[in-house]
Amino acid sequence: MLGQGRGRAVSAALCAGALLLSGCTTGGEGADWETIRGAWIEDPTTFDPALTQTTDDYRAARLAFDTVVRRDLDGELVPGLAESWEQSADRVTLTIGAGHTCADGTEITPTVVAESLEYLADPDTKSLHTSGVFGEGEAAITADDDAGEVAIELSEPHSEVLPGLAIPQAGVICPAGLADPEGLAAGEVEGAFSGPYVLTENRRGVNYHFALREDYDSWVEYSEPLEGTPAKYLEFIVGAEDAVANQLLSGELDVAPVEAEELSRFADDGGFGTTTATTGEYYIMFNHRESSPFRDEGLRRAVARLIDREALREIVDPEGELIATLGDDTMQCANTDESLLLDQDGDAASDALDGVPVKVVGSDAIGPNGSATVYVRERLNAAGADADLQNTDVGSWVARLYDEPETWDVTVYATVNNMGTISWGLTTVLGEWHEDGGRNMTHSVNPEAAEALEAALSAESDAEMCRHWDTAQRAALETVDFIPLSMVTQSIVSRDGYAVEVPGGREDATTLRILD
Amino acid sequence: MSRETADGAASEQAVPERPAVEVDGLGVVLGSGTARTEALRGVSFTIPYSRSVGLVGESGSGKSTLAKVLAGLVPIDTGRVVIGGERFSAGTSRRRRDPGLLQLIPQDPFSSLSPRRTAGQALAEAMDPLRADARRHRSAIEEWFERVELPASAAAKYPHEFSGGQRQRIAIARALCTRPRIVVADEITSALDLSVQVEVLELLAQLRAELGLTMLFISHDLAVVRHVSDEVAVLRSGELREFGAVEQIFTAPRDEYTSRLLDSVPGAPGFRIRD
Amino acid sequence: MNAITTRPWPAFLLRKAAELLLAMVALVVITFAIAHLIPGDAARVVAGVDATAEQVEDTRARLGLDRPLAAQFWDYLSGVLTADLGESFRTGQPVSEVIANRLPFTASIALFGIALTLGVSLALGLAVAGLTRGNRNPWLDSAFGWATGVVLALPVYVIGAVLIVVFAVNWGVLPAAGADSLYSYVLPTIAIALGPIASMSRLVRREAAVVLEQDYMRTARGRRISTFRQYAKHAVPNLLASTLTLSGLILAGMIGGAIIIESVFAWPGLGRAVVDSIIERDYPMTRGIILTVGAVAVALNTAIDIILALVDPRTLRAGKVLA
Amino acid sequence: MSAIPPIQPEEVPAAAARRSRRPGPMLAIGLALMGSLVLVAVLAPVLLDADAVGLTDDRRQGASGEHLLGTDEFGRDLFARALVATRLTLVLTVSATAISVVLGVAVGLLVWMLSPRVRNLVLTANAVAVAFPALVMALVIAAILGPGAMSATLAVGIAGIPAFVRLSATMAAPIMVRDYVSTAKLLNVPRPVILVRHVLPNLGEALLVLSANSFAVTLTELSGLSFIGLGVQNPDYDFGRLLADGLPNTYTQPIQIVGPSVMLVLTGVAAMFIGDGLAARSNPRLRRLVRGRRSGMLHRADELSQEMAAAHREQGGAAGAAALRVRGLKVATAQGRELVRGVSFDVAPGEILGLVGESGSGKSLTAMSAAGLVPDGVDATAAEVTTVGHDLLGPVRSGDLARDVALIYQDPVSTFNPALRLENQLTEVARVHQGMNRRAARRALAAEFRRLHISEPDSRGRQHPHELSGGMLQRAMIASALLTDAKLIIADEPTTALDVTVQAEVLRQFVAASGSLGAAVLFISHDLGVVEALCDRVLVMKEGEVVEELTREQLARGEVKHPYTRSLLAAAQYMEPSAEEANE
Repeated sequence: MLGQGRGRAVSAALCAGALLLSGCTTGGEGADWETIRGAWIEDPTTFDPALTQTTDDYRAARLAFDTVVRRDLDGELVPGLAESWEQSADRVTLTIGAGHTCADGTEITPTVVAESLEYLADPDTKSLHTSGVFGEGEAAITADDDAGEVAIELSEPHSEVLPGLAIPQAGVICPAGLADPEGLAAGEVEGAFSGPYVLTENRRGVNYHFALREDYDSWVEYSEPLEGTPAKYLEFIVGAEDAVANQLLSGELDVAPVEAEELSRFADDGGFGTTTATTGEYYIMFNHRESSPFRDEGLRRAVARLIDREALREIVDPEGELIATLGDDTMQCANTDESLLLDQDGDAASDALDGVPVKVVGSDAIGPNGSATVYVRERLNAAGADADLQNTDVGSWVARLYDEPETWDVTVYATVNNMGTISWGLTTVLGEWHEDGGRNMTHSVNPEAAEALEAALSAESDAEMCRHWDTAQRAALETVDFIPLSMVTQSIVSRDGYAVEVPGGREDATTLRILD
Repeated sequence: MSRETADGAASEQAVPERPAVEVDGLGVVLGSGTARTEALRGVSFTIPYSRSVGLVGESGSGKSTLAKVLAGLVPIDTGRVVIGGERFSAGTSRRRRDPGLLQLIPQDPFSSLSPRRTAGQALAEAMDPLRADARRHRSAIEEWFERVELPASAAAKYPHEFSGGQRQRIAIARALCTRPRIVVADEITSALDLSVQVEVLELLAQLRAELGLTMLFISHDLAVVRHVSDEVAVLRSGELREFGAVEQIFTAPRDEYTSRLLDSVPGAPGFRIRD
Repeated sequence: MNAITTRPWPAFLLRKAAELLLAMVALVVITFAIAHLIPGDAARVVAGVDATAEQVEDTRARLGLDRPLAAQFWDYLSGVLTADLGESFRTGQPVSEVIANRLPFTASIALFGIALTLGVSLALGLAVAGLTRGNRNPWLDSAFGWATGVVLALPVYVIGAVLIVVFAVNWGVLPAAGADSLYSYVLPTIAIALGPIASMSRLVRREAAVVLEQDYMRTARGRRISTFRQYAKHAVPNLLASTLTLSGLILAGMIGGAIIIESVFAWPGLGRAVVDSIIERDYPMTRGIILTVGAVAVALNTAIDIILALVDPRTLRAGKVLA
Repeated sequence: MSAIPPIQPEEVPAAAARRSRRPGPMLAIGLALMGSLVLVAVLAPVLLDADAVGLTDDRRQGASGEHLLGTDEFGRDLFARALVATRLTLVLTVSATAISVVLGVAVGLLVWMLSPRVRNLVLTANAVAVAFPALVMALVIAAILGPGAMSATLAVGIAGIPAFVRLSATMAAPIMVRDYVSTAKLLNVPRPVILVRHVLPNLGEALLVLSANSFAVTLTELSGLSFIGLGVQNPDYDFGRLLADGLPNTYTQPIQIVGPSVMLVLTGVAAMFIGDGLAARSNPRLRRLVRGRRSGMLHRADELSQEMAAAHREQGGAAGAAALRVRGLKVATAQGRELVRGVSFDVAPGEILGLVGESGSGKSLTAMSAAGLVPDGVDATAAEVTTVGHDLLGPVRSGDLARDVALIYQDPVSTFNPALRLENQLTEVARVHQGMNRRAARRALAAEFRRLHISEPDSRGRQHPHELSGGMLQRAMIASALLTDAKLIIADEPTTALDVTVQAEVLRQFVAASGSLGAAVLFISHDLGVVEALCDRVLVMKEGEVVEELTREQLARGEVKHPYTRSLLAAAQYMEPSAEEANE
């Protein structure tokens, strides 16, 4: 008996060894055609849409919370919870559609929407997105359940309320969530969710599981209907940034964001498709202060003549399109006139830049390993300038840009443009200075552009807004206040049989589909 | 306890008033707490100038501790030691001692010389501790090498180029060249082959006669001390068992332990291992 | 003078406890200091790159970074004493909870790694030492030198990448990343252990060469027991002291390796978290993790000292054997 | 320590000493590699800078004739970059290693100027720092100093200090108690001078070895920091930076990491080989005493010596009953130096044969070869070695041989395995070869202990060797011989390391034990006094040959012929404490 038992144990051990060596397949367990396995970079910091800060916060918020308006695939605004809307300079009226419900069954009435928007507008909420959505003034939000309307009154005109309401950060939080802000932030209040998915499992640092609400029927009607069916379950692993490509290839993931450098691994493999989302804009930012040589327009022009934007795009993000302002052609009022940008002229640039000491600073996050500023520095030096480059991590770099303005002259910057409007990037280089409460980090002095920007943000109509934006962009590009480069992209690779869309160029996990 | 005996065995040479070494009621405790051991207990004896005392004891007898006390490497707990007129006792601060007072010839021929320094440099260090420049003292060094029967060329050689016996000669020269008032030789022959031991002992006996050395010669082997000692002290478990003139110890030991030691030496008349 | 002391253990343990306490106090002070020494404005980083000055100040107040340093230190100290390491600046999650979630992942690959290292290097080092005794098999000597040299010189992330390409991507026999099943542990463990195996087997081989020359090994040979028994029963116990001592250092090195390997394998451990927290200026997280890593290192060190004393009672008083 | 020194240290001729100074193969490869790398570091930046730094339009190309390792996203030649990076890599690694070594050693030595209490405190604090993961420490320091080449170097350098403090302090410890240091102290040489003059030079080679190893570790740590993003930052580049830059492309353009990986490996291997080579050269235990393969085997002698042995055999007469019979035993080193030159002898059952000679006479080698235990590095040949009926030149039933032959060695402390309990060692033959179970063996051992009047016989076996005195250990060895009913006891200077009074006691028990077993004894000694009192017959050995054979009576009466024996006898008499010689 003893011998027999031992024999069995031995053969079991041998089997385990054989399994290790030969054939335990690893990808099989999850591919059940009900689940889509995806990846996030890191843990979401919060599940409260108003308090979101990071890309993964936004990804989570988009899944679990619906917004009143949405972006169509081409970027146009389309109905979300609101079936229609009206807009003037200081007032937006939303007509909330019927039949939308929260995850706990509560009906999403105008009151529910208004309370959620009030929470976002409330300065005490300390949301980073309040001013982006409602502008600098105060917003008074009222609901009329009988009329099915929510009215937003702005004390200061702001033309970007509707684009703002389309971002996941403006997701409608159901009453149960507003009643328990801590639980909301932790993702523990299921009744708070207004979106198609509810968070079912939350293993910090490991993965997040979502389940499709059975009663959900508020899908966006895109101009072109999406193929396939939504997954019953979504599983996102976190912290796999460097590993997702491997995991896609080894069958451990279905749909995941992949670094641009690794895309070619999927090009050879017929079994994958790639979708490209945009997340912001790359541009060269000059320091316009006394301490910097780029206070001088001539030198800024010289840099513009020196930089090969196409080459830089290729280095920094080959998937991104070249842009002529801080936004691409899907964005409202974006300039697409390349002629406003200076042509390359190396000789002229060299004449101006010869011997000029330049402090280039950069972050290793802008371009692979900080290659963007490496390129700028090499070009400057090739033109005879005396360029010194300090590449650091994001934290040190940002601190330097804001708090030690005398230590830098030029950098390559990238916005995280959630709003999908050109104002998000342009206000960092035009208009009110950061010190004075604005967003302009460069200390640029361009009264014409600044006034036009102001006017655009308080415009009554789209046409008026675009007219002002046109003026602002022309004025700024005229004096080379900044040099637009290209879009910041995020490529999403999906295994055959799965699909994802990028409405308005933005990532949106509610468009994940399993193809039949 | 045997000071009278020691003083009584006077030599022909002129003896200064006080003896070179006086050990009086010496007690030493090593370690602390559970590891505490009494290494020496009430040990007293004297060494007059130009006389040599052989100190015999087996392992654990405290003989090495006694050497270290004399050299100032181990603090005194009770009693006192007077070396060349300088008093050392429990309270004595651990100030530096005059190297002219006492020199130690260590036991292990492999550890007594730094492998990275030439024999000449080793002697130079003794002559001039700060600079240790062998060239400055070349003639003195050669003179000492001659005295210990080593060729002058030895000065430039490194320790690994010498045999064990030769190394001990260098160590002897190094200790003697400072002309200390007393020399302590700690088991200097125990690591050597018998015939080499004999050579070293003969050399030492010869130097003793030549230079009128005052010496404490420590050994675990009673037989070894005979040719280089005037008096013999027998130590056991930290206590002095017997102190007497060398002939008396070897011919008429008073202490039972001394007799046992004598009888245990192979070849001695009392040595029996077969019944 | 081989006085056998009667009760060395209590004194030994007392000394170890005192050392442990001292080390912890030092760790607390140092971890507080380093977070504040890292340049860059935490409030700015947390508030976001594009945040306005007002938003940054709000964030600063929210995080308590506007309070005097002394008060912040007091908060930290009293927090540590109650096992409350504060909340992450980034996620607002209690740091102790994050650590509790992540530590097991790092600890498990480190422990698997050290077990693998000890087993493989003892066998390998002894075998090589035995086979190259007296200048036998000189080819093995150089093969061993090259193999361990190459493995040691390769950064752990290159080893990890190569393992992934071969086993996960090309052969598909093991997962490329994540920590889902037991199979997930295989590649990270191997990746993290290869370097230590190389250095430890070099040590074992070096020590074994000395041990095999010892008189007691000749004594064992004189008993004409099998070579295996000679090595396993007589040589191995004498190698334990030095291998254990080194394994303390190797464990420390593995935690260092974990920082790197965890991002290669998307491993949800502390290593990734500490790098992220430094880059994100998440002070409580940085502090908490470094405090934890330090405490674990110190505790392991103490544990190894105690094991050493059990294995080789001579070290009770003599202190540690040289690595 | 070893009782069988194949070559006495003092016998190493000057030429051999010089030869061992020549670099071994490892060291030669390491130095050659490192030399080439230094050359590359000097030349590459001068010759290849344009290719390495200049931006071109040939972006992200694969390997080609023009670009051996392809190009990066800037169109820079990666082969050129890998070579140019050598300079920065070597500079940074050397600097970081230097920081660790210089500061670490300085502190490690200076602690020896502190009082023991303070020193322990410092070293304990340091032990904590050592236990802390160096990479985490480097990470924190690099983050504090801000990423960059300089701060990475400082970070890795500083993080490496504690290890060197510990190593140098620990290595200095045995030197601090060396006699030449205490002598220097007695000479009033100031402490700092002692540290510089005596301690540091004697650590020199060991520190070089460690520095070379530390160089290799530093190399990977620096590249680790680059990987994390806190190391060398663009536009500067070292191997680690290149590797980290290329790593995201590992899967698409693996050629990108080939250059820096290969360079990193070559640099690391060069450093390690230099370290290994230096270690092999400086560590006498590792230094090959003998070149060539001599495996410590006992072989049958060739035809000629067999004939000679046959002659011997006739001379020796019928000796079938001999407990030990050795004919024509020769032991030689690989270089052909004969350490034992044809020794033949018999030991009859119950007889005690003494083997006398000074160190280097070959007596221990002879005895060990007779037991079939030829040390490494030498080879033994013989026409016949028959030990208790076992022909050692043929296949041997090792269990029976182990039972029949008991060995007692010179140094009781080193012949016992310090890590094992006494009983595990002493009963091993009985348990392994005679199938005795553990408990029975333990009881039998206790019985033998009791027979030898060893105190506390029942608990002795559970003690570790360090808990017993040398005399006690040798008695335990004798007990082990009793346990297996040995027929032949080979004792190699078993009492040399003991005090005289203990020696007499142990010898008495030894004789009683061998007598009760009726065993033959081969007793090796340098002490004529012991041999005379103990042995029936004595062989005197000199330089590998038996120069004289004496009976006990002849020895006692001083009837010796050979001059060597006579000189031995004279030396022994010089030492004899007998009355008539006392007033010489």
